[in-house]
Amino acid sequence: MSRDFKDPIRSRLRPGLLAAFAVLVGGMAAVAAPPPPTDVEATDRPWDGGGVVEVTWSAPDVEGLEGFQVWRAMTAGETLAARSKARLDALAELKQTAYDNEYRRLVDVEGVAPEDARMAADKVANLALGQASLQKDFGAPATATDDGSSLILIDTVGPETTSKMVPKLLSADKDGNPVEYAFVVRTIAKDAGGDIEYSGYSTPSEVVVAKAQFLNLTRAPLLIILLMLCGAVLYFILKARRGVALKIRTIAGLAAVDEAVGRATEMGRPMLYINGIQDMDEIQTVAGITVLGRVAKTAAEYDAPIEVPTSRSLVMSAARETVEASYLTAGRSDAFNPDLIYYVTDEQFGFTAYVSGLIVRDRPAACFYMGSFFAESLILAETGNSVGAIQIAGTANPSQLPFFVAACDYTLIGEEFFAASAYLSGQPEQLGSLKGQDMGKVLVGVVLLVTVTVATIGAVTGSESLMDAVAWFKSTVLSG
Amino acid sequence: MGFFERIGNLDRRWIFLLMGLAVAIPIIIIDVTGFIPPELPMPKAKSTFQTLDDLPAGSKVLLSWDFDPATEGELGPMANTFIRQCAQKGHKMYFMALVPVGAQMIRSTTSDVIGTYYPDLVYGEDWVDLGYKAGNEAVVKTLVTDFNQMFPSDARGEPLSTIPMMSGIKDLTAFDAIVSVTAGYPGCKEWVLFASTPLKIPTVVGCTGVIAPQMYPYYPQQIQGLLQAIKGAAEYELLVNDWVRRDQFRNTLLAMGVEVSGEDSMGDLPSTSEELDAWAGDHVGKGLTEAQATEVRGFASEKKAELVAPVDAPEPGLFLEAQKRMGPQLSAHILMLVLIVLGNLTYFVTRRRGGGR
Amino acid sequence: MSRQAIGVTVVLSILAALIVARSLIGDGSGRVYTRTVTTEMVEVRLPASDPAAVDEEQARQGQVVTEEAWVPVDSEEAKKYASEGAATISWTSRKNVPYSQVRASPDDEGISFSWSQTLGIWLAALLTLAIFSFLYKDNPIYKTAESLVVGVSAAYWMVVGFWDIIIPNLIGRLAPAFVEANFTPGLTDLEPQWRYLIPAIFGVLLLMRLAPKGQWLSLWTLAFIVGTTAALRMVAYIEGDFITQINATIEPLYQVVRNADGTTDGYATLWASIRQLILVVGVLSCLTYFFFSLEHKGAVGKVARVGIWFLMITFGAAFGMTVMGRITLLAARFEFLFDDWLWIIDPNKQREVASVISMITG
Amino acid sequence: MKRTVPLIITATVGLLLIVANFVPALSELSEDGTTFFSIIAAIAFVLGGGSLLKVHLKKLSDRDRGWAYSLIVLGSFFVTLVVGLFKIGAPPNPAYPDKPWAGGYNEPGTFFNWIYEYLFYPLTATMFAMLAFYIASAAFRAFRAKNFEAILLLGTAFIILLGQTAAGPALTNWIPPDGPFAGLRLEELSAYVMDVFNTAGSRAIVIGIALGIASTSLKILMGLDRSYLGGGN
Repeated sequence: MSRDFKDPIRSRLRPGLLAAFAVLVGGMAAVAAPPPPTDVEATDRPWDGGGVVEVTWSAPDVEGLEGFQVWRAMTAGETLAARSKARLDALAELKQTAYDNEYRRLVDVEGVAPEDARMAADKVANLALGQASLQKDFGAPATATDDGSSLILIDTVGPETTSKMVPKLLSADKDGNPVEYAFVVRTIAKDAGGDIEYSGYSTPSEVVVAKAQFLNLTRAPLLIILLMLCGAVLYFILKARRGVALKIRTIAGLAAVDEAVGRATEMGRPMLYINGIQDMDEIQTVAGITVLGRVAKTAAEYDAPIEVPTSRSLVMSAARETVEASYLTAGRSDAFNPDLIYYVTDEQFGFTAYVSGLIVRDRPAACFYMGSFFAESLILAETGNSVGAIQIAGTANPSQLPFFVAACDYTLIGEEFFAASAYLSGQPEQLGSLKGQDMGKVLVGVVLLVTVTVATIGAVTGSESLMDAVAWFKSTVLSG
Repeated sequence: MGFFERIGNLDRRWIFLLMGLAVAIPIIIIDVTGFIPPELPMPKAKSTFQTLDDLPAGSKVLLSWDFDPATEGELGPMANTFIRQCAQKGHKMYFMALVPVGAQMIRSTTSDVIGTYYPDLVYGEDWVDLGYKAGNEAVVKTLVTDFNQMFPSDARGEPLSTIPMMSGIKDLTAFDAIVSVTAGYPGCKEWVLFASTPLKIPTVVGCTGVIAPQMYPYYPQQIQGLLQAIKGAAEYELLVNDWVRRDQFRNTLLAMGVEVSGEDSMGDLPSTSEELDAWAGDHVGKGLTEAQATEVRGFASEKKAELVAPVDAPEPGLFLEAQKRMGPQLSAHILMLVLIVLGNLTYFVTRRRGGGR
Repeated sequence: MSRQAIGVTVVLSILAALIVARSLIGDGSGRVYTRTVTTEMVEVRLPASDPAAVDEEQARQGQVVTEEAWVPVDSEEAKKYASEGAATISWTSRKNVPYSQVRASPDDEGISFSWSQTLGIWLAALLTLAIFSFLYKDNPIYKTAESLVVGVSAAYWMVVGFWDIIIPNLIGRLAPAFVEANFTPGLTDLEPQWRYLIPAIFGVLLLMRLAPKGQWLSLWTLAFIVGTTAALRMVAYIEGDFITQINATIEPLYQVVRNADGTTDGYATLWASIRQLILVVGVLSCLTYFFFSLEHKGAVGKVARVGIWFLMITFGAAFGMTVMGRITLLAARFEFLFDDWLWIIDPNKQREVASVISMITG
Repeated sequence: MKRTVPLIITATVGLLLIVANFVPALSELSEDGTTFFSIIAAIAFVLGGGSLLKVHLKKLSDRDRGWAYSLIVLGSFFVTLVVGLFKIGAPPNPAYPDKPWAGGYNEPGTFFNWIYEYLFYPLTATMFAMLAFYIASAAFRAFRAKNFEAILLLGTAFIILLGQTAAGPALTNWIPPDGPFAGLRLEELSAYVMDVFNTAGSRAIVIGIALGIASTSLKILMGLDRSYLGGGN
């Protein structure tokens, strides 16, 4: 609270704010309406990212209760903004009036030419503005009225509720000072005639700051889900490291990789590897690089040239590292030619034009499309098909999958593409990660089966508690 | 070699040629003959039209152009028609965009439609361009509670406080309808989830074919109209063009002192001054009184020509774009269907002859 | 010359002859006219736009706080505030004029034939044809177009990267005063933000690749980038896709649809419930298909097969939905050729009499 | 040293960014991460440009087959780069006409804009439009009813394609729109396929992809997958 006295505007506004409430509360007595709620309290929600306050109140004993309206008072900052806007508006209006009066006087009365009158009138108007602007407090603040203009309606809730989570509040203003909020609640009830009546405003709550804590525990469900998924993957990786054999089913597209490389060697023609058209900030590109490492290793062993045009400079850098290492592993570092991995252009269709031409001219024996693709997918795959190349594609862009499925020999669909790197590496721990992913799917299946069953039973029997349970699960655990 | 073997080994360049012709020929034919492929307005297009038509003149409509030049071919025509309906109806239009190039789209569509066909609309009183706002769904969320925070000034840099039609607009609740023309994210989905659903503002959406399926679940509860790609645009265009003709005809009648009631009575409009008399006779009791019909019949021939003019005038090319584009669309789709059937026939015949490889 | 080559040459010659003939008939084709517009700005001292900025002391002396600004010479502000001998700057630009206006006022001095834009239209049209020629086969014309698009687009994105990222986001953050003075006047936040040294340093490390020594330092940059990507994407996909998609699937299988009067609509309820059932079955069976640790045999195999069916329907539907947009794109290219270049069609009624067809029909 | 430091960098940066999701004080880090990436990617253009120059200069000096095309690439590259970087022909910024560098580099009237309008845009848009041709040939060649799965694929595509022309709805227009069989009207049917089957399939694909990405990211952060550093195995 000591801060308030250092800040002149704040300390001046504070009494104003309370005065506004006093007016509101005072005005209430005159209304013959249902009584307002009592014990209105506002508390900061603990362990969150800030910006949320819980308001609670005690319902009054009244006939025909319909619900409550939760309002909050304008903060000091908002009041200040409203007042300064009002002041600016008033100043602008004052200036305009002064200008108009002087201009009319000059032109109509003194017969000055309009051009000169404009200049002269403007000087007068600016003088008036300057003098008026000395008056810092421009009239009474527009907020100290009982018409509710200093209050902001947050929500209307039903009669059985006596609390409300108020979101989207500020934790701190631009200068980092905490923002204080106060709340009032009104009762809504039906009178004997069946008309809706509103009570006056309740006594305002104590001011509260919607603080952000060190940890945001409202995101705990996300953390738990992340830990569960990562934990499953880690568990099976460690298990595989201890030497437990893990069985993974065959993926048709991957078995074909070696075949494609072999065929290219037989035919004495090059291979083409396209790592998608996105940059390294896309996981698919990184996964594509991993697959490239494996393909390049096989290529080095067979001594088949592999060409990698890239659409991004960073991808070129990473691809060179990978391929160089693959040649090294295969013991063929002398055969590594960095010039076969080169940058073309960032432009999607410029790249497509280049690669289409390349495919037709070099007639590669095998084409790999591994990464994030968009509309160019079909152009590339159809061109590759026309030169009789064996084509293997992998992408996680669902909208492009149909085109690859239609035009390529093998397509790694979505998750299969990510599995490819693990699968191709042949390392037991990498296979473990696949098993971990499967546990994630089991989790999804179980959650879906249980919740859908519960929801269905709830819908058929009309059980409110079951429906509430599902709703709670969706809104809290799976809040996204 | 039999027919099917030949087809089976068909050089794909013939298919390319067919595709090229299927798109090019309709474009030329349509332009030369003025023939417009027939469209049958579907319920989603009808309700789109109806939603904006049901609002009284002078309603405030927020139009969010969330698309870019790449999708202008699909979405530009519907954007133009949205403006046309609002302008003709007399709604107040507030343009904004959630994607950066949407600002350009606003400039081009407003200059095409308002600048050319509704030049008497006053900027700042009948329409305003608020421009692009960065922040994706956060923009929508903020507008729900506070309009001024997001838009201190319009796209031309004028403070909103000086723009007459902005007075009284504090937040989104001030609007009577929202129109979103969307090519992707951010766009209609954000408008539906964060604005129209919580605030219950009537919302109509126009979007590309790829996005439309994601919007189906929201129709008709959360969105009242949905135009799907160029087909939806063509259906909507047809509805609006038809209505504009009737509205113009009615306005001309009104200007000549014939008070008409009921818009339905405007159906089957006369297109020549000769047909006018018959039309007036047909509509006695259906919008026209006996006296009015007699009055219409009694007009001098210039006056009759003047009356029929708005109906008889050719539709501006701008408002036929979508319907025209349905021409190549239709022929290309039919070609695709024929190709699929032909490909499969070939496959079955050659497989049988080849011993079921 | 092979028979094929002769055929192609003949076709190309006929096309070229037709285009030349088209240019000579009637009003010709593919021309652009522009009107020269002069913009003249004058420097003025405007009263401060924000009354709150008025200094008390100056105001008391009747002084007006002003700020420098450039306004159009013919604007109200210029008439009000421009002083004698104020600095002016003027330049010309050109605005396109529709051909209908050119025809309507052939003597208008302000309208002139634009060589650069006419050349542009012809170039664009020929390049469009050059790209299409690839459909027939790879050829020197396509190779020329391909080389052009590679060279132009590579440079294009580099220029965009420089002016839209390096200048505002890197230099503008590290040396805002410099950027404000030279490139983006009006920048308000002039405090350097030193944390933007991080990308600068990593950027320099990346360029070590070009240096004779220390090339391995560029790996640090890759490590930084991949670490950032992995962390951001992991959370984003789990939160944005994984959780929301599961959330959306959790709905009761029994979906009651009510009529306006509150009674249950039998058919609609049945359809909605079936819809929900198919949805859940579809999601579960497709997930089974993606199972890696179980062979697709027995019961698992059967469920996975159902999953494949769902995937195939998904792909078929996505294919059909995508076609529509693609054909519109092709139509737009043809419209460009026929309208802007050849002036065969005239959807916007700019040329009325100029159109070939109306010329033939009289 | 060559491999360890990068692995430490990856792990540290990654961990920090994941933790930032749960610690409000660090919440701005993820935005920074994205901006930092775009800056580094822009700096990397130097490498890309270098690679482009090297490839084509080599072709030129070797007089390789088609060296003249390399000349076109280099020529168009340099012209575009120079007119763009030096804002050649840029009109002054009307608000600050006295500052020569304040104009927009791609304003109408600049040479860069001319290149965009008459070279860049038509070339790339035409390349995009080529897709229509390839879609036709793929439909003819690949949509064969080889087995039940293929029948589903082409059948669905058929229904959707038909439903998007005026012909489709006209075929089923005789089914009353309010009756129990309204769902069989073509427009309803294609909506149903998109709404139910397509949603189900896409959802499963998306869930799978999210799992794949989480697992791949985890392996990268733990240093198990380090192929991008040249440490394939």
